[in-house]
Amino acid sequence: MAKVKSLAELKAMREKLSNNLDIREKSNDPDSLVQIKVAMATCGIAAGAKQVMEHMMEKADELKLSIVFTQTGCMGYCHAEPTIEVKCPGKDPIVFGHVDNTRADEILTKYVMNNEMVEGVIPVNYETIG
Amino acid sequence: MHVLVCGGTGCQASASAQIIENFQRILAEKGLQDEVQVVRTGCFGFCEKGPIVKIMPDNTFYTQVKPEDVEKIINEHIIKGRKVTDLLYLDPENKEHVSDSKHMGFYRKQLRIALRNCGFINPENIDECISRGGYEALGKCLTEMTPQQVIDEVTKSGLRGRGGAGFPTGVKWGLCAKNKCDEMYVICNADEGDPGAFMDRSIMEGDPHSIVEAMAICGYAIGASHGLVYIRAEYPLAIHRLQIAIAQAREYGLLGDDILGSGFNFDIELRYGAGAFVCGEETALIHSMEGKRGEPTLKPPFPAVSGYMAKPSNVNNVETFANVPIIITKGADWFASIGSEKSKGTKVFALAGQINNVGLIEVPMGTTLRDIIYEIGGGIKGGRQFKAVQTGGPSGGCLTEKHLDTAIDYESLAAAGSMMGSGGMVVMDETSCMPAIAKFYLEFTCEESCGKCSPCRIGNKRMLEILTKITRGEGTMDDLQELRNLAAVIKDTALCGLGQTSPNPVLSTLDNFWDEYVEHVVDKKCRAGVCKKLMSYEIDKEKCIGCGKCAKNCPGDAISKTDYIAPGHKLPSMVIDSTKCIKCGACIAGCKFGAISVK
Amino acid sequence: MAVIKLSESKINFIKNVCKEHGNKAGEVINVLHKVQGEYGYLPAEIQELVAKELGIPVSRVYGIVSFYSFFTMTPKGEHPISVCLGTACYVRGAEKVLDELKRQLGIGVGEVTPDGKFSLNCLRCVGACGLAPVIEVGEKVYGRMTPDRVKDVLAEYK
Amino acid sequence: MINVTIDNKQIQVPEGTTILKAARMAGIHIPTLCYFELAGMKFENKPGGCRVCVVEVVKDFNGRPRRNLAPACATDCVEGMEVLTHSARVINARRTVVELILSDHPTDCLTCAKSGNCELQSLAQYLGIRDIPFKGEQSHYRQDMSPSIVRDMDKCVMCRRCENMCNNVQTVGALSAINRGFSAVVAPAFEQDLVDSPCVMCGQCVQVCPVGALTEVDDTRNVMAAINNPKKTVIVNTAPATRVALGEEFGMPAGTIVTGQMTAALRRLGFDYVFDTDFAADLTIMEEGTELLGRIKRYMEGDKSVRLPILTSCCPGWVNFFEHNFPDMLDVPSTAKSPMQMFGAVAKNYWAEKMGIKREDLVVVSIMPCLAKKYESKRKEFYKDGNPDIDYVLTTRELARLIKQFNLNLKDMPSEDYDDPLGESTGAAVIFGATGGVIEAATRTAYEVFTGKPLPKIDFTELRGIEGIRDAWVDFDGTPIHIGIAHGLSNARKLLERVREGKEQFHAIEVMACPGGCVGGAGQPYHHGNSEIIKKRTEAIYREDAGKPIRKSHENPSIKKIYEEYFGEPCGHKSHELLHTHYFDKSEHVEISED
Repeated sequence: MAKVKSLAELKAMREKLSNNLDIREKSNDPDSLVQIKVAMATCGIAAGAKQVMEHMMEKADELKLSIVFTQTGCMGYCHAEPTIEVKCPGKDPIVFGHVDNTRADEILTKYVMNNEMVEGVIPVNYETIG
Repeated sequence: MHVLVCGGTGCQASASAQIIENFQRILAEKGLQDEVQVVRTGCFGFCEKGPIVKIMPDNTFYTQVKPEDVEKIINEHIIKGRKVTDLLYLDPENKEHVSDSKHMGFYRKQLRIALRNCGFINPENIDECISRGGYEALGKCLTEMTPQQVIDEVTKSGLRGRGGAGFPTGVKWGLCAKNKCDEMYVICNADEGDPGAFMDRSIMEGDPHSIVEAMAICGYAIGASHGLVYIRAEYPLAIHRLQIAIAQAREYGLLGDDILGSGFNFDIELRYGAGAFVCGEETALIHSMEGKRGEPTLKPPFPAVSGYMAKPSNVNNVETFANVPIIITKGADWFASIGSEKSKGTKVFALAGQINNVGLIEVPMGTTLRDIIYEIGGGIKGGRQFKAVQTGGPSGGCLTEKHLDTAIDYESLAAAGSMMGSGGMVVMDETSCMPAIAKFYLEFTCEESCGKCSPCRIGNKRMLEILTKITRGEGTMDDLQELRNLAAVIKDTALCGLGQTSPNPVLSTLDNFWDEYVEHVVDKKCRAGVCKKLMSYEIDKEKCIGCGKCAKNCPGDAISKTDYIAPGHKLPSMVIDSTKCIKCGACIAGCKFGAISVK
Repeated sequence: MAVIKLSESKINFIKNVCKEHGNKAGEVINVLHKVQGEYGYLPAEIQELVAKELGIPVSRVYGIVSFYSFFTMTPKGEHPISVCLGTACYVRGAEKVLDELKRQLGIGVGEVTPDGKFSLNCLRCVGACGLAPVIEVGEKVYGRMTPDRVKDVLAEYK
Repeated sequence: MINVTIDNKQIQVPEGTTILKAARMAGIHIPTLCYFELAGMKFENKPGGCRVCVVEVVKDFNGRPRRNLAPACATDCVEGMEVLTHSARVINARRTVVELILSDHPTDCLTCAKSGNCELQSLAQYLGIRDIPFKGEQSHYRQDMSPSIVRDMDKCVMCRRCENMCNNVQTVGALSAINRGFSAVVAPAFEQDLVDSPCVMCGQCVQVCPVGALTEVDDTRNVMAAINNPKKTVIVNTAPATRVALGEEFGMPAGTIVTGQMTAALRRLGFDYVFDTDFAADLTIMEEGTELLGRIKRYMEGDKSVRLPILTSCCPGWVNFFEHNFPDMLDVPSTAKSPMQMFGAVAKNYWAEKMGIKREDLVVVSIMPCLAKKYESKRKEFYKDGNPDIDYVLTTRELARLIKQFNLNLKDMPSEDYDDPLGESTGAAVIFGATGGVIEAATRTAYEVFTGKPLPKIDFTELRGIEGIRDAWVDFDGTPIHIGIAHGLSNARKLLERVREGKEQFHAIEVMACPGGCVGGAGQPYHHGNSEIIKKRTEAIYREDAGKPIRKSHENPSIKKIYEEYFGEPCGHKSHELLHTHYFDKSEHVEISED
C-alpha cells in the first residue's frame, strides 16, 4: 500500500472506497449478496459471538448463500449479546439479539432465504452522526 | 405481515406470553395464521410502556397492550387496516398518539457521536474507517488549519474531559502548547479502572482509528510528535485492535513522518497498565508509564509543564479523543449545539446493574436520569422498585428518585453529590442495601489506594471499618457522626483525585439514605436483606406443613421439629435455631410453601 | 556473592525480553508483562534477573510487582478462575458466586487448590457487564453466573 | 519576587518558594512530618504524603479560594496568594490526620528508642492529642534486626525519607515502597532481611527516620555487662567525629569540642583504658600512604598492571557498597583496614601481648559516629578463633545515653587525656572525621615521604569543602597528583563510573558514605535535617586539627614506636597480617539451574 500523500488523495480514496463498498454490495448479484455484521467486542465475544460467526459462515457455505461477514465493535446492546446486524439488499438493516447457533440457523434459513421474521429483533435505539 | 411482540423480561412479566398466545389463537380462528406471523422479539427497550406490540411492515407501535386487546388489534388493524388509536403511544409532550416508532421521543433520546463508528465499521479495516470519513479531520487540520486554530476550534466546541473531571479540552491543549519543547507527548488515558464502566474499551474495540486520528490531531495542535496510549492489560482485544489500527495507519502514511505531505510527524506507542485504579489519575499514569509505582504527585507542576519524562505532556481520556475528529469535520458550532449550557456534546454511559437493557448508551448532555433508566434502559429488572443510581464509580455517589429528573451534566451531578466520572451508571433496586453499597465502594478504594498519603491510606481504612461495624449491626450513632467528619477531612486533605473523591459514595448514601443507616444502627435491621448479620430466618408455624425439607437442606443443623401442629396440617411445624443459623438461604430456596421468611 | 538460580531457557528468555526493550529501566513494567505472560507469575529469582538486566535495584522491581494487582508472585492453577467484582457484577450477586467457588474449591482468594488445578482470584470489571455476574476460567468467560452453576462450570475442567 | 500574604502577614518571596518556606521566612511555624530537607546536600524529601502541613489557600492565582487544603511543603507561592496556616478548618484537618496516623502506630513510647527524638511524638504533643478516636486494624510486620539497624515497620508512617535517602542520595537501592493502600510500607525486596539485601548499613535511613521505625541496634547492655564482669579488661577507642558531636546531646552548641570531657566520662563509666581511634588513623595513613606511593612508583616505572586510583577503605559503608556494586574493581581499593579494625587488631595482639592480657579476657569497645561500624566489627575476617577484634561498637547517641544513665553531665566533666600508648594521635588523624580528611592526611604524609622534603604548607584547603564530588591536583614537587573526593554514595557511584569508563584518571580517591563524611554519620546525634549542624561539626574537626602539636601521621611518636617495636615497616609482613584485609564480591550472579 502506497502512502496517502495529501488530503485530496485521502478524499479521493474515501470516494473510491465507499463506491467500492457500494459496488460490492449492489453490482453483479444484487439479489443474493447479504451483509452480516457481528458485534465483536469483549462482551460479544464472551457471550459467544466468535463461535456464532464461525457457525454462520459454515452454515452459509452449506446453504450456498453468498454472504459478506464482517466483525464490528459494540452496538451497545450488551443485554442481548451476541448481537448481529443483517442487511439484506434493498432493506433496512435489522439487529438480532441473543443469537446462538440455533437462532443463527433460523436467521439464515428463514429471514435471509425466505424473508420470514424471526424472534429476537432489537430495534435500533439511537441516532448516529455519520 | 408480522406481529412483533416484545419478549423482554419486563414485558414478559406483564403478560406478553398471554398476548402472543391470544394472537396465535385468534389468528388461527380467523384462518390468518399463514398470512400473519407472530414473532416474539428481544426487548424493545421501552419496558415502562410494555407490553409492546409492533405491527410490521407499517411500523405501528402499540404500548401497554393487554391480552384482551389482542382481538381488537386483529379485527381493527390487521383485518380492517385501521389503527387502534387508544393503544398507540401517547407523546408526553404534545399528548398526541404516535404510531410510527421512528417518530417516538424514546428513539431520539440517544445520539451516537463518540460511538459513531462502533458497531458500524469493521474496526480492523482502515478502508472502512476511511470510507466513513476517517482521517479527514486530521487531513483538514494539517492542510487547512494552524495548530492554534485547531485548539481554538476544540475550545469553542465546549468539549470537556470525559474521564470525569470535565476540564475543558481545548484549554488543556492550549496550556500544553504554550510550553513548546523539542520533546512533547500526547497521552491517551485508556486505563479504564472504574468497576462497571466499559465505554473506553468499547470505543477502542469498535473504532480504534478515531483515537489514532484524534491523538495525531492533538499532537499537531500542541506540537508533539510522540503519542502514547496507556491501556489496561486486562483489555486484550482493545490492545489487539489498537495495534492493528496503528500498523494500518502507519502503512497508509497517516502516522509516521510527513503525514499527508504536511511535514508533520507523529507516531503512537502502547504502554500497558497493570491493574491499578489510581493510574487513571494523570500524574500516577505518567509515573506508571515511566516504569514506576503508580503513585500520584502533587499538581502543579501539571503534566502540561512537566509530564512524561519531565516533558510537557497532554493527557486525555479515550472518549474525549473520540469526539475530536468529528468536531473538526462538523465544526465547533455544530458540537456546541448539542448538550446543555455548560456541558456540550454527548456522554457515553455503561448502563448496568438491575436494569433491563444493560448496555452502552450515548446521550446528549442534559438528558434526565429518568429517560436513561426508564426509556433507554427499559426500567428496572423484574419490575422491582427503583432505589438508586450510582454514577461516577468509586468517586461518585448514589442518586435517588428525587434526582431522576435532573438533567445530567458535570455541574448538576456534582451538585447532587455525585459526579460524571468516566461514565459508569449502575442502577440499583430495593434488593441493594445502601450502607453495603457504600462499603463495597470503600473496599474498592481501600484496595486501590496507592498508600502514599495518610488520609487515603489510613482514613479510608478507618471509614471502611466503621461501615463494616454498621453492616454487622454493631454501629452506633456516634459512628455515623465520625463517618461524616472523617469523610470531610479526607475530601479536604487527600493528595489526589482518588482520595479526594473516595468519601463520595459514603457521603451521598448518608445524605440520601440516612434512614437506612439509622435502621442498621438503631433497629439493627437491613431492609434490603443484604447484611447477613442483621437477618433472621423464621418459619411461619401456621404455614409450615412439617415436611422437613428445610431441615434436610440446612448445612448447619439449625432446623428442628416443634411440638406444634398447625390446624389443617398433619405434621408438627419446624423451627430455626437462630444461634446455629448461618443465613445461607438454603431453607428458603427449598420451601415450596412459602413458610420461611427473612426478617 | 548472591546467586540467582534459574533454568537456562528462562535466563535466555528474560535476557532477550530485556534486550528487546533496550535494557531500559523505564521499560520494567512492559518487561514484567511479557515475562509474566510467559511464565504465569513472577517469582523472586525472575525479578532479580530482570532487575539485574535493567540495571535497577530489585527492591524497585518488587515495589512495582507488589503495587500492581496484575502482577503475581504465586503460580496460578492450571485453570485460573477470576471472579469479576465490578459494580455491575456485585449488585447482581457476584459475591455469592465467589463464596460458592471458595466453598467448592476449599481455597481462598489468591490461593491454588492443592492439586494445582484451580486458582481463585478477583478482578474488577472485565467489561462484560451485560452478562453480569461474570467469571473467567482461563480465557473463557462465563456470564450470568449463579451459585448453582458453579458446580457445572467446575465440572467442565475436572 | 512575588507578594504573598500568610496569616495576614504580607511578605515578598522569590518565585518558586513553597508556602512552607515562605512561612518560615515570615517566622510562622507550620508543623510537618514527611517533609525533610538537608540543605546544601541536595536532599529534599517532599512527597506531600503525610498531609500534616496542609494549609488553607483563601486566595489562589485565580483570585478564588482553593477547594481543598494544600500541602505547604509542596505548594509554590503565586503572586497575590493568601494563606491561612492555622484556621479552624486547618487545625481540625491536621489534628484528624495525625490522629489517623496514630491510629496505625504502636503507642509504646515508653520503650521506644526514638522517644524524645520522635517527630510524631512532638506533633501529637503540639496538637494536644490525648486520645485516638479511631480504633481499627494496625499494621504488623516482622521485625528485622541486622547487625546495625533495627527495622520495626509497625511504626512506619510512610514519610518515604528512608526510601528517598537509600535510592537517591545513596543509590544503594535496598529499600522501596512496597504493596499499596493500607499495606503499603517501605521494605527491602520481598520483605527480606536487610542483611540479605544490597543494604550497605550506612544507616542514613536511621538518621532521617522521623519515628522509631528505623533505629540503631543497641549494644549498651552488652557493654555494661562486660564492664561489670571483673574478669574482663574493657578498653574503649573513640572515633574522630564523635568528639565534635557528643556535646549536642548535652545541650552544647553544635561544633563544641568535647574530647577531654568525653575521655573523662568514659573513665567514669568504668572503662579500664580509654584510647583513641585517632591513633589507628595515623597507622592507617602509614599503611595506606605507603600503599599509594608504592602503586604510584610502580606506575611511574611503567608497570601497567598496577591499579590506580587507590580508593580509601576506612568507611565500612563504602566498602560494602563497592563489594555490592563494583565487583570488577575489588583490587582497586586500598587493602588497609579501617582505623577501627586496625585499632582492634593492634589492641588484641600487640597491646594485649604487651599487657599480658589473654585475648578472650580483653573486651574492645568502639565509640563511633557510624552504624556500619557495628556491621564491620562482625565481619568474619576480623575474628580470630571466634573472638572479634572489636567486641562492641557504640554510636555517639548510645554513649550519650550511657553517660546520662550514670547521672553524669558532660558539661561538668573535667578534661582528661587519653591513655598511652594507643591514645596518642595527630591532627591528621582527627580530620578523618570530615569529608576530604583522610586524603588530606594521606597527602601530608605521602608528600613528605615521596619528595623527601617538608611540606611547604600543611593545610590542603583545596581538598576541603561540602561539594559532593571534588577533585584537586596536588603538586608533589613537580609530580602532579590527581585526587578525587566523594561523599554520599550517589556521588561515589558517579565518580567511580567515570573512572571505570576511563573518562577521568585519578591517583587517589577518598570516599565517605555519609553526607559530610563521619561528622554526618548515622550514629551521630540526630540533626533533623539541619545541615548547619554538620557544617559546625566539620569546622570543629579542622579546629581540633589546627590545635594539635603534631599534624602529620608519620610524626606521631607512638606510631614510630610501634613500627620499631612490632611492625617493622609499613606494608611489611606483620602489618599485612594484622593491618590489611581483602574484599568480597557481594553482587548478584546468575547461575543455571536444572528445570
